[in-house]
Formats: sequence, structure tokens, C-alpha cells
Amino acid sequence: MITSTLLLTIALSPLVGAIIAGLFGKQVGRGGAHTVTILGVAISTALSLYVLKLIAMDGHPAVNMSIYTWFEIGSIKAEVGFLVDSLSALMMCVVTSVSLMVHIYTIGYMKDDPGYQRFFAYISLFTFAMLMLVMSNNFMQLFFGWEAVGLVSYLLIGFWYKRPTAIFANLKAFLVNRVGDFGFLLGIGMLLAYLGTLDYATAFARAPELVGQTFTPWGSTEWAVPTVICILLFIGAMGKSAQVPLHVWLPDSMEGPTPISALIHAATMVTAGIFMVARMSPLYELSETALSFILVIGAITALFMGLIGVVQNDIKRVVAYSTLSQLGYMTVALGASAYSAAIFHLMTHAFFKALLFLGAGSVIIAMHHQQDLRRMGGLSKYMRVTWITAWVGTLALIGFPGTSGFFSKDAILIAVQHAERPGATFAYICVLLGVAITAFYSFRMLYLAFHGKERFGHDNDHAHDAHHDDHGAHDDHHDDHGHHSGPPHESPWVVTLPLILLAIPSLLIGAFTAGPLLFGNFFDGAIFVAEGRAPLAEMAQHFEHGPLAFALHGFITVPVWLALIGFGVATYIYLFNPAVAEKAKQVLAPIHRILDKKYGFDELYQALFARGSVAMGKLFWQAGDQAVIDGALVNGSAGLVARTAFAIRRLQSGFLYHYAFMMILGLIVVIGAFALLQ
Amino acid sequence: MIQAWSDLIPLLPELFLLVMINVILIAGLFIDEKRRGIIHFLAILTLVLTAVLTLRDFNVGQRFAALGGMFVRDGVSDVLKLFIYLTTAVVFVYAKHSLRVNKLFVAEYYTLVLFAVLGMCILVSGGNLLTVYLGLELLALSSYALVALDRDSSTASESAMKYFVLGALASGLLLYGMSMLYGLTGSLDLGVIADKLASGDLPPVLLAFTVTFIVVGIGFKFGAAPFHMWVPDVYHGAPTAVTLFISSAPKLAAAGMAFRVLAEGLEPRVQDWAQMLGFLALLSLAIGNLAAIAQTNLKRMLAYSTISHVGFILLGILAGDEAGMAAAMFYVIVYALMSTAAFGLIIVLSRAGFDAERIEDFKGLNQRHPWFAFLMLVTMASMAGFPPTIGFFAKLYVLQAAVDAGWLWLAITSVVFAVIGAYYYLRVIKVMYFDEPEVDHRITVPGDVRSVLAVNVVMLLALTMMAGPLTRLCEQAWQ
Amino acid sequence: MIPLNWWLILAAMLFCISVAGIFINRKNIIVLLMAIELMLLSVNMNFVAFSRYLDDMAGQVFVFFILTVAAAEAAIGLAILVVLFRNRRTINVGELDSLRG
Amino acid sequence: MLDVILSLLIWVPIAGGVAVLTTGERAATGGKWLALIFALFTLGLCVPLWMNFDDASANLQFVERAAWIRTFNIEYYLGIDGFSLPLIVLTCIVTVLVLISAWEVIEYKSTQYYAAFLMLAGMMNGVFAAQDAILFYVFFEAMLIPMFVIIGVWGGPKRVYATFKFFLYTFLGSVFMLIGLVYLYLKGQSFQLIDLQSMTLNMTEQTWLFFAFLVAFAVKIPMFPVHTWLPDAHVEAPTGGSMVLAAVMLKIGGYGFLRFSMPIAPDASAAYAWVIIALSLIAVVYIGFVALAQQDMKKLIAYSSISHMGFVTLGLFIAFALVLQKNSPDTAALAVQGAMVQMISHGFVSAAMFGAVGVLYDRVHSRQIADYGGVMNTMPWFGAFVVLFAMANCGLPGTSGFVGEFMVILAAVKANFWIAFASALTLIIGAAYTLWLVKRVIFGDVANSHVAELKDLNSREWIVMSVLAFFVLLIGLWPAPLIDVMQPSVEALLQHISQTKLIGV
Repeated sequence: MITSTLLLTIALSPLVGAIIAGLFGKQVGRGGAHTVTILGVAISTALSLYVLKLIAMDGHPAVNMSIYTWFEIGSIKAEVGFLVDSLSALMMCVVTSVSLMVHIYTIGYMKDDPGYQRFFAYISLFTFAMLMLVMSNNFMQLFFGWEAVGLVSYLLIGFWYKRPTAIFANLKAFLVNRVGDFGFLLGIGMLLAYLGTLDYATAFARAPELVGQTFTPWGSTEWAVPTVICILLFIGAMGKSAQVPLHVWLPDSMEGPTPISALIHAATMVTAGIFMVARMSPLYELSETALSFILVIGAITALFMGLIGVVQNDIKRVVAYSTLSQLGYMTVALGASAYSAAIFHLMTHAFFKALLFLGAGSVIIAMHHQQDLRRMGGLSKYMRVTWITAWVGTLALIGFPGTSGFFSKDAILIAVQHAERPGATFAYICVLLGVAITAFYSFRMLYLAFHGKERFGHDNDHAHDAHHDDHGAHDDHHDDHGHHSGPPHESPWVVTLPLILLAIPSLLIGAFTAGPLLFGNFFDGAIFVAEGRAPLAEMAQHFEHGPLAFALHGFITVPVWLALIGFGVATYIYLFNPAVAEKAKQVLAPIHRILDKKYGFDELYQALFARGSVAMGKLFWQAGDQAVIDGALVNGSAGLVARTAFAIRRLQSGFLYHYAFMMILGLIVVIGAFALLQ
Repeated sequence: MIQAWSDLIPLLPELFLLVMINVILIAGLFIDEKRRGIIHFLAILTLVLTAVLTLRDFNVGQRFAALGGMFVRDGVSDVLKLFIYLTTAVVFVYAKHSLRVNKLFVAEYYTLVLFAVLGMCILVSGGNLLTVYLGLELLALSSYALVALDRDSSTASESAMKYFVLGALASGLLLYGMSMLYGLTGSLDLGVIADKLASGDLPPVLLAFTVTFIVVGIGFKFGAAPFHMWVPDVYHGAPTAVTLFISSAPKLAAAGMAFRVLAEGLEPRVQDWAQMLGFLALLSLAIGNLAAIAQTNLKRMLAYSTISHVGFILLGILAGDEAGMAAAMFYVIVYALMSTAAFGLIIVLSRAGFDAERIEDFKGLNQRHPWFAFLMLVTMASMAGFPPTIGFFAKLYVLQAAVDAGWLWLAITSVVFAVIGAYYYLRVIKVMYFDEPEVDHRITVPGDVRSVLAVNVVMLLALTMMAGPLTRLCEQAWQ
Repeated sequence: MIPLNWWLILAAMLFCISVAGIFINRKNIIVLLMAIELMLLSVNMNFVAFSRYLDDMAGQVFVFFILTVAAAEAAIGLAILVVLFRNRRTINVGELDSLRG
Repeated sequence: MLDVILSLLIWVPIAGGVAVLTTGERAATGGKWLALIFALFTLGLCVPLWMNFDDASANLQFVERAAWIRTFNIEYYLGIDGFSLPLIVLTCIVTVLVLISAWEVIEYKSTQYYAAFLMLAGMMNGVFAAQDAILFYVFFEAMLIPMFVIIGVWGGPKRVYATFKFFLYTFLGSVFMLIGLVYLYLKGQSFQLIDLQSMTLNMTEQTWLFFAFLVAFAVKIPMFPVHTWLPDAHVEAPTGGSMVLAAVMLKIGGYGFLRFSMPIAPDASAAYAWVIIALSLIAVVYIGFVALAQQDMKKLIAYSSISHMGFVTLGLFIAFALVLQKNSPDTAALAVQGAMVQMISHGFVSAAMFGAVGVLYDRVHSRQIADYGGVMNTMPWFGAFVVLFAMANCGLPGTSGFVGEFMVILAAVKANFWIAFASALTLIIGAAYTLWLVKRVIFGDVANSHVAELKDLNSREWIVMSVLAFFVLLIGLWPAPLIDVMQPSVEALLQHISQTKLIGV
């Protein structure tokens, strides 16, 4: 039985942990801090799993309850409440379980960091915010969670607030997200304006009314209301889920400590956009245009962000770009109205991407916070667990048949293949190529890190300096961690345990859940797909012989071959013949430069928005406020008064005859004026 | 000629005043330097008793005339007189201190002031052009003499000379107007004149011509622009004790004169003189407020501020109806209070050989003497017309009358000038509160001055609570 | 007999002359005093003429008062003049400008 | 007590001010405590006020009525409805905080400082409680003098220019309103707001009155282009001055709009709403950019205040379009509520921001952003508070700053999408200037020796900051109580403005 108490406990226990660790960090100490927060998250994990069980197995009906009224103005009502159905239940489990893993992992990763308690407070706070987001039953609360996770992400990216790069990155992240929220809020506004409610259930129930309604932005132009609403909402998703062109913040967010890169910038927060669109499926199904838009955006992200991943040398950035591209995949799925596929991929991706990030983190610990792939290699013999789990993660990422990634990615590919809406073909090509690219950069990273000859060692310190030139200053951070060189070693159990625990679902969860999630009625009532749209129908046929058969059948499908090609090329270059890489770099210099410059988005935005707006502000201020208003009008009139005053003062010449004359003059003027008036 | 002694009853206060003046005059000859306090006491006593006599049969709304209508007593005259006595008494209190420190503590001051008071009483009770003229001259001549009281001050004598010449010119103009009026109506009695004018078979242009001369005469007494040129120089040049007097009570008398001559005698020609006063009011507001900004001498600044206040008083009078007159009366009374307070504070700060008349002399007063600084703050606020001081209600009253009479544009202009005017009042506050003191001698003030000053200023605040009765008094006076 | 207007015009002319005398003269204050006297006289002429033609005594009574006042005025004027001369050693109108602005 | 509670709220602080003045400099400490006691007592009065306030009715409550100046039918007429109540409470809270925050900071003439703030508090309560136009005007104007003195005596180097600008600006604005009131009186022989609001006026009259009021309140709130006094005043004012100025005095402008302009001249307001909406949008966008360019923390926050006030005017005046054209009173109520909540919220947030600047200024004696950096390193708690308030300032959900903007923007979408579009830009611009400020001041490595030797908040500052933080979060997480209190009055107002006054003219 799902009660409000139960749900409140799930949502609030991380918050409690956060408050204790945050406000009373000194009193409770490091141990206390991680105990309470982990306890809080563990509780909500357990309860979330219980809720999921109730919903998935025991067929517990979806719960939609309101906790308290935020405000009520006439018919307009904003409440804080929970909607728990299969979709949100699944998300809750993903969020809490990954969060739990990250919490544990953090004990090891941050053990020397002075901001230990603060860090735990943040990630617990994040868990709370994310839960509020996924459990929400109305748009106001959705927006609350939406921005709250943004806030925590802001705080965590800037966790090492001494680093200029970090505080630059977090500002950038927040602002770019705000651009998305700008659209998102307007979308909510449109919804309220046309449906008169902020509540999911009511809104979805009334959604069909929107069909055929048009909105006149200017003149006689007319836009379909559903399209406008959906695109506006999706702009929000583009911000959160880092879709082109609002993706620029995600790579920089790697300035934050690795655990949060895993938690926030891979597994959960960035997928909020995906979740939101799936949640709004009843709306999105009303607008072909919006869906194609989503499809194309997703496709672009999927392919081109993957390409950038190929040229990155910072281990975390490689993973980050792969995250971007995977988010693209999910978005594409949404665009193909294969919401379930998107969510499915979201889940699997959460596990294996978290795994990869934590693995990367483990490597980074081992390398004393060296993140440059060119300075690694051959780590496999030093850190077995990390190495194996990294392999698992990589396989899942490239969708090796049988791994969880295989099922989810395949579902997306098929869905796109069979989607008939403008842009579908383009999207299909993109995602197919994307598969090969993914395989290539994933293995490139794997080999550079764990295989080949060791490129670290005595020139380690020098490596650091070289490294500084690449990415900002990490020195103070080093001070935090001391500077013990010597051979890398496997990380402590608190680090490896989560790796193992994440590796298992990365491998298996797909096989077990693909059936119900994709083809079963699991998402009925939560996700709505218009009549006659069965994006996964064809896949369902293949699947009816069960996951194993499907996996085997997978080996004869195009994607897997593409993946294998990518794998082959990577293996050849980075395992056997590294020289090729250099040669390729020279041959493809122009392309390489474009990729290295990330298509120049950052420079463009920096110039256009950052510098541009400050310049505009200066202009307004100096020209408008200071010159015109103050200078000309305010002080101008004051000066005028002063001048007149002194002029009049001169009239008082002191000479008697002037005075007398003035009187007579006054007399004459009065009489004269009178003569005229008569 | 006198029908009966009872006919003289209304004149009782004035007669008593006259007698007392002579007593003081003679006493002044015999009482020597040290015991001159007696004169001071005597003078104040005289005023008090005169006030008592006036109150004896004080009856607002009732009107009786003596000497065949030459001398009129009604609510207007009595209210004005009472406030003339009051202000003069206050003036005496402040003046004593100033005269002492400036070695001017002579009996003549008191006799001259009291003569001026007598003149004012006659003026505000004048039912006949003759009485008006006599009252006016009595007031004027004593004022000329007062300005020159400080025989050894060249500025004083210069300003006296200017005052005298311009005053003579003004009364000449007034007289000329009176003669024309006499010629046109064939009478000197204001009542008869009014009836004649009302009958309206007289050449309008000639009348307008005549009215102009009379308006000029009144305008001069008020010190309204463009007949204001004497005001700054006289205020500046005269000893502070004299400026204190000239700036307060005579304005009440001038208002009374305007009421008598314009509102009663020339009432039928209201559309003529209203427009002239409009012109005067506009100029006074403009010149007064603007020129005051450029001043560094506080007395001079206050002179210009007086001119701007006159603009507001005229604003009330030119409304022409009872409400307007009542408003003007209220304003002039309030003005008298504010003016005495302001000059009183100047006197308080002056010491032997040093008149605190430059604005700089108030620098850092808040640090030297917070209480006086606060009093000055209130006074300035009231003059600028900020609530919650009474100055605000005076302006409100007048504005209402003007707007009601259809002078909206003038009302708007006046408030704009009021804002400009606020600047120089604020500057005084600024000097007192924001700046560091330059001189640092102890401020020693006799208790009576201190307490009267306190009452005087607190009235500016307290009256807002009790604005009701005062306004009602003015209303009834004009029923 | 002589029509009223003549008297009035004469008085007006005298008046104008006196007024002009006040603000044209830039030399001697004595002249100012004389001009003032003249002004009052012109006014007297008006009154007398009017009272004659209205045959009403009031006007002439007024004249007596004016004459008296004029005397007093002259006295005070001269007194001030003396004081001024004591302080300034000059009675030149053009030099009376220490108070201005 | 309840039947004179409003009088108490007005006169207790004023009397307290006088009492404190009399203690003089010698007994400064005693004066401080006396002042604090008076302020706390006044704050205490708010408890019964709120408790006994009937939030189901839109009628005036706690009414006190007595003849004052019969000649003009001016009355001492007090009463509050849903609009006044929160503002009065806000005033009392802020006053207490200001006194606390000045505790050790103000040494020069401290008793006068405290007295000035107490009197100010009484007058501001008077403004919010007055139901007679002249009474309102009296308090409205009288406030200027204490503020003039506060900025002028305890202010910065350019204080003289700032004070005069502040004073004359406001005074000039208000005199036109005075003329308007006089006109109304002559028409209706009454100064009571109720009568003025029910008076029928033709379009010409309404237009003139509307603009007369507009000048007065536009300066006060302040709206573009008559806003330039505010940055100067804030920069020069002492911390307490800035806090009160931003927290309460600006609100009087918005309050005036919905007490005077909207109900007295509804048709003109409807006809010229576009003017105000346009100016509000300029305030939101243009001023936002201006704030981005500031180098002085106080200036930056001052500009952000102007930009936030844009939402108040916007919310108030899109209500007309929503009621009259879109015919959806609920959304209109949303807009007006949004405006009100924005006022209250900004009261706390801006007070907090200025308080925070004050905390830094007391230590380093500089307001230049360039003189700071990495404050977080030496003042972690302070940094945390600043981040919280900064988030509130850029309207993060869960903080009070979000509620008002959220409501107004949602309502604006209904009125006109592009208005909403422009106003929603604040999400980006607001975040940009606020967080950039935080980045430059709070984050980063220790910038210089001054920052290096900063001490974290002392207990006194702790109290101020945490009280403000409490309210910021309370309103952000649970605005319902606030909104319920105002709702009946809002509905009454909308009901009133939805009917034209032109009938019968």
C-alpha cells in the first residue's frame, strides 16, 4: 500500500541527511556526515524498490496525491504532491540506487577533501531534489525540482570554488540551463493559459482540446498551440539534457568532482529532460512537428557530440561526450515516440555510464588526479577490478549483444528506422553512424587507459604541468590530496564495491527488463502513444523468442557490425599501431581542429552572449542612464534652475533707481496687459 | 463727528495701545540702561492687555463700525489683530536677546514697534481709504525708522534709505490710485465705493487703471514681485531684531489691507484684480524661489523665501471668494509663526559682534546643539511645506481655494516652484546635519527665548493636530 | 471754468515727472526726496480737483492728512539721509549698492 | 487594544523615536536598547494583528475613524485590508533587523540613527494603514525627512548629491498627486479613499489623475526612466538605510498604484496600462543589462531592485487586460497576487542582499566588486547565506523570489505571449548578474590581504541573516498563508476595476 507517509519518507530522508550533514557538519564530523546521508539515501532506495515492486509486480494502481496546497487563486491551484506510477517508480529506483552507489563511492574518492561534509550534504540534497522532480504530479513542482537539481549541480560543479575553471563552469552551466528553463517556464505558462491547470492529470485529460487551437504570435502567422507548448517545454529539456545547441555546459561540468559527474551529469539529472518528455507524452503525441524537431535535435547531438569524443584526451571528457551522444539517442527515441525505449535506455545508461564514470574516477585516484589519457596506459595490471568493470561498462555502452545497452540501443535504432515523420531518415543515419563512433571512442579510451605501455611514472610531475596547460589549475586540489607518487594501485573497497554493484545491472538488467518495459504493459497509463503508432512493433516480433534469442539475432544486425567495425579500428590503432593515430591527426588536420574546437560553440557563445551582454549593459548604463537620463534630464534641469537663479539674482543690482524702475515697469506691464485684455 | 462715547468702545484696544505707547515713550526717557528690562516688560504687558481688550468683545462673524464707518471691527480684523499682538510679543522676546548682544537695547525700538502695531491695527480696521492710508503710513514710517535703528551700521542706513524711497514711491502710487477711485466713485468709504462699483456704470478701462495702482500699493506692502526689490536689501541690511519684526507682523497687516481694500472695497472688480494678483503671484513664486537658491546669506535667503510665500498668499486672495480669503488668512498667520521661528533661531545663534546670518554659520549645528538643529529642521520643513508641519496644510488650503476658483494652471505652477524651493530649505538642513562644525563656542541663550522658541516651533508641528480649530476660525471670520 | 480733465492731466504729468525723477536721477538723494514731495502734491491736486467738482469735502480733508504725513515722511527721510551720510560720507544714489544680489 | 492597534503601530515607534532622541549621546547604549525594545514591541503588535485579521473578508479591519480637519473633511481614518497587512508586518520585521544590524556599526550619533529608523517605521506603517488620502500623503511625505537625514548624516562621500536627488525626485513626483487629490476633493468633498474610489469620473479627468498618480508612484517604486535616484541613494546610504529603502519604501510605490491609480481611475488605467507594461518590460530587460555592467555591489543590487519592481507594476497592470479583454479574473488575480508577493519577497531578499553588502563593507570598507574575491574561503557561513539570497534574487524555486515572478509570468502568458517572453528573460539576465556577482565576490581564491583576514559572521549578523533567510524560504516553500490573506482584497480590487466609472458621466 503506497501512502503519503511512505512517499514523504522516500523524498525527505535524503533531505534530512543533507540538512544534518550541511548545517551541523562540524558537530557530526566526517563519519557522521556520510553515515546519515548514506542512511537517508539507503532508506529511500529500499522504499523506492518496494514501491516499484508494488507497482510492477503486485499491480498496485498508480497513486496521485497532493500533500499541501502551495497556493490557490480562484480556479488556479498549485499543489505539492506526488504522482507515482510505473514511470516515476522506475525513475525513483534509478535515481536512488545510483545515488546510493555514488554516496558509498564518495567516501573513498573524497576522503582527503576538506569539504567532505559539504559534499555529502550536496549530493543528498540533489537526491531529494531529483526525487521531487520525478515524483511530482504537477508542473509547478516539476519546475521546482527542475531548478533545484540545477542549483545543486551549480553548487557541485563549483565545489572546488577556488578553481577559476570550476566557478566559470558552474556559472556557465547555470546560465545555459536558465536559457532552457526560460522556454520551459513559458511552456508551462502556455499550458496554464490554454488548459487552465498546472496539474498533470487534469492537463493530460484536457490535452485533446488543444488540437486545432492556434496561437497568433504576430500578424496573421498562426502556430498550432500543441506544437508551441511542446517545443517550449522541450527547450527546457534541451537545457537540462544538454542537447545541441544548449549542450555546451555539460563538458565543462566535468570540473566538478567525479562522483557527481557520475551521479548528476551522467545518470540522473541530465536525463530529467528525457523523463519530462516521456511524462508529457500525452501532449507530445499531439504534435508531429514537435516530435520531428526533437528527432532531429537528438540525432544531431547523438552523432556530432560522439565525434568530439574521439579527439578528447581528458578521460572524464571522453565519458562526458559519450554521455552527450547517448542523451542524443534517448532524445531520438522520444522523437520517434518510442518513449518506453527512451526510458529504457535512460535506465540502462544510468547504470553503465555511472559505472564508467566511477571507473574513470577510480583511475584518476590511482593516477593521483591525473586525468590525461596520454599519461596513462597499462593500468590493467595495477587495478584489476576497475579494469574489468570498465570493460563491462564499455561493452554495455557500445551495445554488445546481451549487455543491457544492447537491448536499449537496439530498441531505439529500430524505433527510428520505422518512424515515419520528417527527419526520421536523417536521424536513422546519424544514430547508425553514431554506433560506430561510440564503439571507436569507447575502446580508444579503454586501451589508452588500461592497455598498451605505461606512459606515466617518473615524469609524472612534469605531466602535471603539461596537464595544467590543458585544463585549468588543479594545484590547490592536489594540496588537498597530498602528492604521493609511486606506482598506481587499486582503489579501496568503498570505491570498487560500487563499481561491482553497478557492473551487474549494466550487464544484465537489460535482458530481464526489456520484455516488460518495451513490449509489456508496464508503462500503460504512464506513457501514452497515439493510436496506430507502434514504433517497437517489429522489434517485438523478434523479441518474442526471449532476450537470449534476440541477443543472438543481434549479431546479424547492422548496428552490431558497425559497432564491431568501430571496435576493430580502435583496437588496431590504439592497441597495435599507435603511430596511425598521429598520422591520422595530420591527414585529417582540418576535421581534427573542428572537433578539437568543438565546432566553436563555446567561442561563439562567449563572444555573443557573455561579452556581448556585458558590453550592451555598459552601453545602456553609460549612454542611457548616465548620459541621457541623469546627465541631460536630471542634472540638466537642475543646472538650468541654477543658471536662472543666478540670472535673477543679477536683477537685484543694488541700485535704487533700478528698483524704482522695476516697480514702474511692473506697473506699466500690468496696465499694458490689461489694455490688451480689454 | 462722534455721536456718542459708546461709539468709541470698538476703538478701546487701539486707544489703550496709544496711551501705553506714550507712557513707554516717556518712561524710556527716564529709565536708564540697566533697568531697561522694565520697558521690555511694559511693552509685552501692553500687548497682552490690548489683546485682552480686543478679546473682551471679540465676536467672530459680528461686525460693527465706529466713527461713521471709518473704523471697522469684525472677525477678520480681530483675528488678524490678535495674531499681530501675538507675533509682536514673540518678536519682543527674541529681539531683546539680539538687541542686547548688538548694543541696540533702546526704548525707541519698543515705541517704534508699538507704533507700527498701532498702524497695523488701524490698517486692518480701515473702513475708509483715509484710515487705510493713515494706518499704512504709520506702519511704514515706523518701519523706516526701525530699519535705521542701528545708527552706526552703513548697511542698515543704506537699506533704510532704499526702503524709504521705494516705500514713498509705493504709497504715492497707492495714493494716486485712491484719488482716482475717489474721483470715480465720489466717496472714500469702502462700503460706498463697493456699491458704486457694483452699480457698474463706470468706465471699465479707467477703473482697471485705478485698480492697478491700488494693487501695486498692496503688492509693495506684501513685497510681491515685481515690487519686491526692497525686501532682500532691507531684510539683509536691517538689524536682525528689526528684520524679525518686519518679516512677520506687517505681512498680517498687508493681508488685512488687501482684505479691506480689495475684498471689500473693490469686490465688484474682482475679475480685474484677480488677474493682476495672478501675475504678481506667478512672478513672486518664480523670483522668490529661484533667487533664494543663489543666496549664501540666510537673512537674504529668507527674504526671497518670504517673497515666494507671498506668492502663495496672493494665490489665496486671488481666488476672490470667502474660501480663498480664509485660506490666505490661514496662510499668512502660519507664515508669521514660521518667520518668527526662523529669525528667532538666527538670533539664538548670534552672539556679541557676530550675527549668525550666513548659511555656513549653521554648519554642524546638529553636533553643537541638536535641539536647536531640530527646531531649525522643523521650521525649514514647515516653510518648504512638508507634512506633517502646518506649512503643508497652509499650502494645501490655498491650493484648494485656487483650484476651486479655476486657477488650476497657477496651482500646478506653484507646486512645481515649491519643489524647486524645497532645495534651499533642504540646504539649510544639510548644512546643519551633514557638515562638520567650524566654530565651536557654546550657545548661551536666555531661558525665556529658549522656551518661547520651543513653543513657537512646536506649534508648527502641533498645529497640524489642531489644524481644525484654526481653519474654522478663519472660515467663520469670513462668513 | 477749467474743465476737470485739465487738472487731472496736469496732476498726471506732475506725477509722471516725479516718478521719472525717482528712477532717472542717479546723483543726489535730496532730489529723490523732492520728487517724492512732488508726487504727493500731484496726488493732492487730484484730490482737490475731484472734491471741487464732486463738491464733497472729504477729498480736501484727505489732502490735509496727506500734507501732514508728507511732512513726517520728509522728516524721517532726511533723518535717514543724515544717518546715511554719517556712515558713508556720500549721498550719491549710485554708490548705494553694497546690498545686492 | 485591538481597536487602537493601528494607532499603536504608528505612534509607538514614533514616540519611541522621540524617547530615544531625548536619551542623547551620553546614554547611547541605553538609547540603543530602548530603541530595540520599542521596535520589538511594535513587532509584537503584529502578532495580534495577524491573528485577529479576518482573511475571509475584503473589508477594512481594525478601523479607526475620527474627524481631523473638518474644514476639508480630512479624517484620521485608519484601517487595513489584505494588501496592507503583510506590508505592515514586513515593515516591523525589517525595522528590528535594521536596528540589530546597526548595533556596533553606527557609532556617530547612534541614538539619532535609531530614532530616525523608529520614526520612519511608524510613518511607513501609517502609509499602509491610512484610509484618508491626505493622511496617506502626510505620512508619504513625512517619511522623506528621516530618510534624508539618514542618508545624509551616515551616508557615503557623495551623499549630498544622492540625498537631494532622492528627496527632490520624490517630492516633485508627489506634488502632482497632491493636486490630483485636491481636484478630487473639490469634486467629491471628501478625502476618504472609499469615496474617491467610488466617485464617477469622465475619461479626461481619469487620464489626468492617472498620470498625476503615475508620476508620484513611478518615482517611488521606481520605474524607468525616473529610477536614477535609487542607485545613487543606495550607494550612499548606510546599510540600514538601504535595507529600509529597498525593503519597504519602494513598496509604497506599488501599494500606491493599487490603492490610488487602479481603483480611482480604472478606465484610464486600462487605457494606459500599455504605457506601464512597456516601462515595466524596459525595467526588467534594460535595467537587467545595466545591472550586469555594474562594478559597485550596492549599485548592482539597486539596479536589480528596479528590475524586480518591474514585475510588480507589470503584474498590477496586466490585470486590466486579463479582466477586461481575456475575461479571466482568476488569471488577473494571479497577476496581482504575483505583484504583491513579489513586493513582500523583494522586501526580504533585497534587505538581505544589502545587509550582506553591509557585512562586507563593515569589514573592508569597500563596495567595489573588484576589491573582493574568494570570500567563501574566510567566511564560509556568510558565503552560504549570500548564495542563498542570490538564488532568491534570481528567482530560484523554493525561495520567495520565485513565487512572485512565477505567478506574474504565468499570468502574463495569458495576457500576451510576448510580454511574458520579455519578462521571462529575467530568468537569464537576473541569474547572470546575480551569480556573476557571487562568482566574483564569494567564489574564487582569496583575492587580497583584506579578504584573507576577514572574520566570519558574528552572532549579531547571524541573527539578521538567518531571520531573513527563514522568511525567504518560508514564503518560497509555502506562500499559501500570505496569498490567502490577500486573496479577498485582490478579488475585491479586480471586481472594482472591472466596472467602468464612465457610466453616469
